[in-house]
Amino acid sequence: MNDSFDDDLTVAEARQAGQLSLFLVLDGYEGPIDLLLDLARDQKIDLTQIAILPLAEQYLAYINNARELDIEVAADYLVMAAWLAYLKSRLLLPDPEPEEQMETLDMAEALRRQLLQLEAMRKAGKELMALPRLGVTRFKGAHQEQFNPVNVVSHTATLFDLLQAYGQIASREEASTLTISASHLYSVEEAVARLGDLIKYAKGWNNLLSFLPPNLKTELDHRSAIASHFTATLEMVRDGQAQLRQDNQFGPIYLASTEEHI
Amino acid sequence: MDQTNLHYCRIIEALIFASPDSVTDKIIRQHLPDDATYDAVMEQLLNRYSENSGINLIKFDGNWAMRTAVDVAEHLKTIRESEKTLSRAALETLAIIAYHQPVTRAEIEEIRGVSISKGTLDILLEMGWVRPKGRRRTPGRPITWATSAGFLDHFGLSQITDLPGLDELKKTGLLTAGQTISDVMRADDLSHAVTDDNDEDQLELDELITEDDIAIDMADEAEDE
Amino acid sequence: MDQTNLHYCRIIEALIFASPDSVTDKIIRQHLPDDATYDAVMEQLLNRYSENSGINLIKFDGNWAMRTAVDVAEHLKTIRESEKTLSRAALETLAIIAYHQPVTRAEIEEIRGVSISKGTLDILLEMGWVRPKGRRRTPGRPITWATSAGFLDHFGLSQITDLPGLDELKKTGLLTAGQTISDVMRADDLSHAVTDDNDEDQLELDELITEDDIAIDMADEAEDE
Repeated sequence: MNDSFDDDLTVAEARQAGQLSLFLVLDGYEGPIDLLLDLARDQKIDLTQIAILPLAEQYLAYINNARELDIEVAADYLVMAAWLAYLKSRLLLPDPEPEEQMETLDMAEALRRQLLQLEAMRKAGKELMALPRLGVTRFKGAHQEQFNPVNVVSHTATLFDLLQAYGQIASREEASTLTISASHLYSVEEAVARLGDLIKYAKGWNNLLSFLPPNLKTELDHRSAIASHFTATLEMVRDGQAQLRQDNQFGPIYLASTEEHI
Repeated sequence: MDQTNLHYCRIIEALIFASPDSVTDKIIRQHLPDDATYDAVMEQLLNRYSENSGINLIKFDGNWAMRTAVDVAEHLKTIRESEKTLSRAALETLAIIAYHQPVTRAEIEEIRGVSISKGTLDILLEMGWVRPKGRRRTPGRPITWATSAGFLDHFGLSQITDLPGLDELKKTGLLTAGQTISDVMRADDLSHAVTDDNDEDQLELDELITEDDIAIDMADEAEDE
Repeated sequence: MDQTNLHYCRIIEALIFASPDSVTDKIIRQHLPDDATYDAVMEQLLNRYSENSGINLIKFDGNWAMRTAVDVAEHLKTIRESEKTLSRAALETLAIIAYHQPVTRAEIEEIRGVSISKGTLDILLEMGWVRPKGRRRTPGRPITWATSAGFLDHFGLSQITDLPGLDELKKTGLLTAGQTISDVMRADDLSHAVTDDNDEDQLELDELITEDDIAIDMADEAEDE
């Protein structure tokens, strides 16, 4: 490769000759196939007879140029570049195995087909827009009769309205699930009610922990249950329903009913 | 009528037909070569849209317009329904019924976050888009609602599963909020709800829901107001 | 034409005239006593609004509407609505849906070689030109898309087989599914080349573009001219 000045000159010349559109911005293209189609058009021949090898080379040149100019090249352009580089190497292979030759033909054919298909749809789109369109070359009657209002009201909605409505509901719901995320904690009221029931059936002193409800799934649930049950016992002691005992610091807390039940 | 006049007749006919307001004499003359053609064309058109037509060509204050013949309009007004776009509330209710069916009124309200105003289900029932579908086997045995054949017909669906799922709505841009794991979970719920022939917990409709029950379900709405 | 049929003709004429948005066959039949009358009336009206009129009665997909004749369009320029231009992506997507229908989103993306950006289908849906049409019976049960009656009305087609160049395209086989680049890319050895040896390929890319390459390009170009 020569120095960059010469390189630029060559590119500039090519560009002037209108033969290489190397400086087109990738943003203008709707994906790699679109770029390929544009390059293929430069060959100025029937797409069915497109020469795949020079097309692949032009594409690779284009992408490479974009990369040299520090233009960010989207991944799908690079995947296509890798694929075309592979295809090119296959096309240039001097004596491929028959099987590999078939595969190369398949690849070239798929590429040709893809280009033809997109070209056909692009042409179809143009033809569609050239049809006698409503509001452009054909017109509706503008007069809508004002009949006397009748009690029979028919409601209408399009599928679009319906889908949009549901989309909004679903969006809204998502928003609310994100904000209202409070977890359920064991409240003191619940604990008072629970202990009030349980303590009647407990004989003597029992470890407070033995009164905790089952099914405490998380550590947070467990700790919140201990806290609320302990607070509940304090309320019950104040109300004279229960007595508390702790034998040593950080030791287990024991709870007993003030009334003896049979 | 000769070919030239026919040509001008067609132009003026289309012009009056498609113009949002009545068309002035002046504008009509601009499309015609001379007064003689004007006279011939307007006579021809007046003749065409006369008592033999359901549409009349009328002239007032030098303006021309096409209007439905009065006697026909009389006839049409009895059958013509005035169309109204479905209210936001009705649309949402319908959408929820469509996606979550069978669904109770309470569930709809829970999803919408507001109570259903009076007449919303009424309108949907009247349109023939929803129908009561058995009762939920939960306390109170509430009536559940589902979409009807008329719904599929109106919205051009061959079956209820033709409705796009949440993922698909998202791709069309109709669902805009952030995408979280909860979407995925709800999308699962949805496909479950729609595909399951959820008749297990539904008892037979005919024996269970009477007109009175529906009236009661509707009456509940009234109380909500 | 006898008096009874004239009476019905006038009603249907007025009905279609007063409803700019097209009237379904179903509604028209509701205004007529029997099928024989329907046949007679519609034939009579089609005859009345034919090439002798500046207004045409057209039928598309079970809908009837009056639309101005195409050849008088230049005289109606003042009525022309400001046109919404469709983006290239939206137009291509519309064409693919029209010519390949029913077609899935993935198939549209395959043909265009690029994913459909959010909102493209949304726009087409909002224009009332496309609609979801059932699900493909393939894994994932993707929704398929098709054109709607509004599409036919807008583009002046009476049925989808009237699409320009459709027969020709069918003959070329471009409308049927065939091997695409991504199919070939999915082939085992190739995907290996693309994904695993990615770095090498990038290197290769850098090396690939030489003056020689450009020279070859130019030579080819020259030959083509």
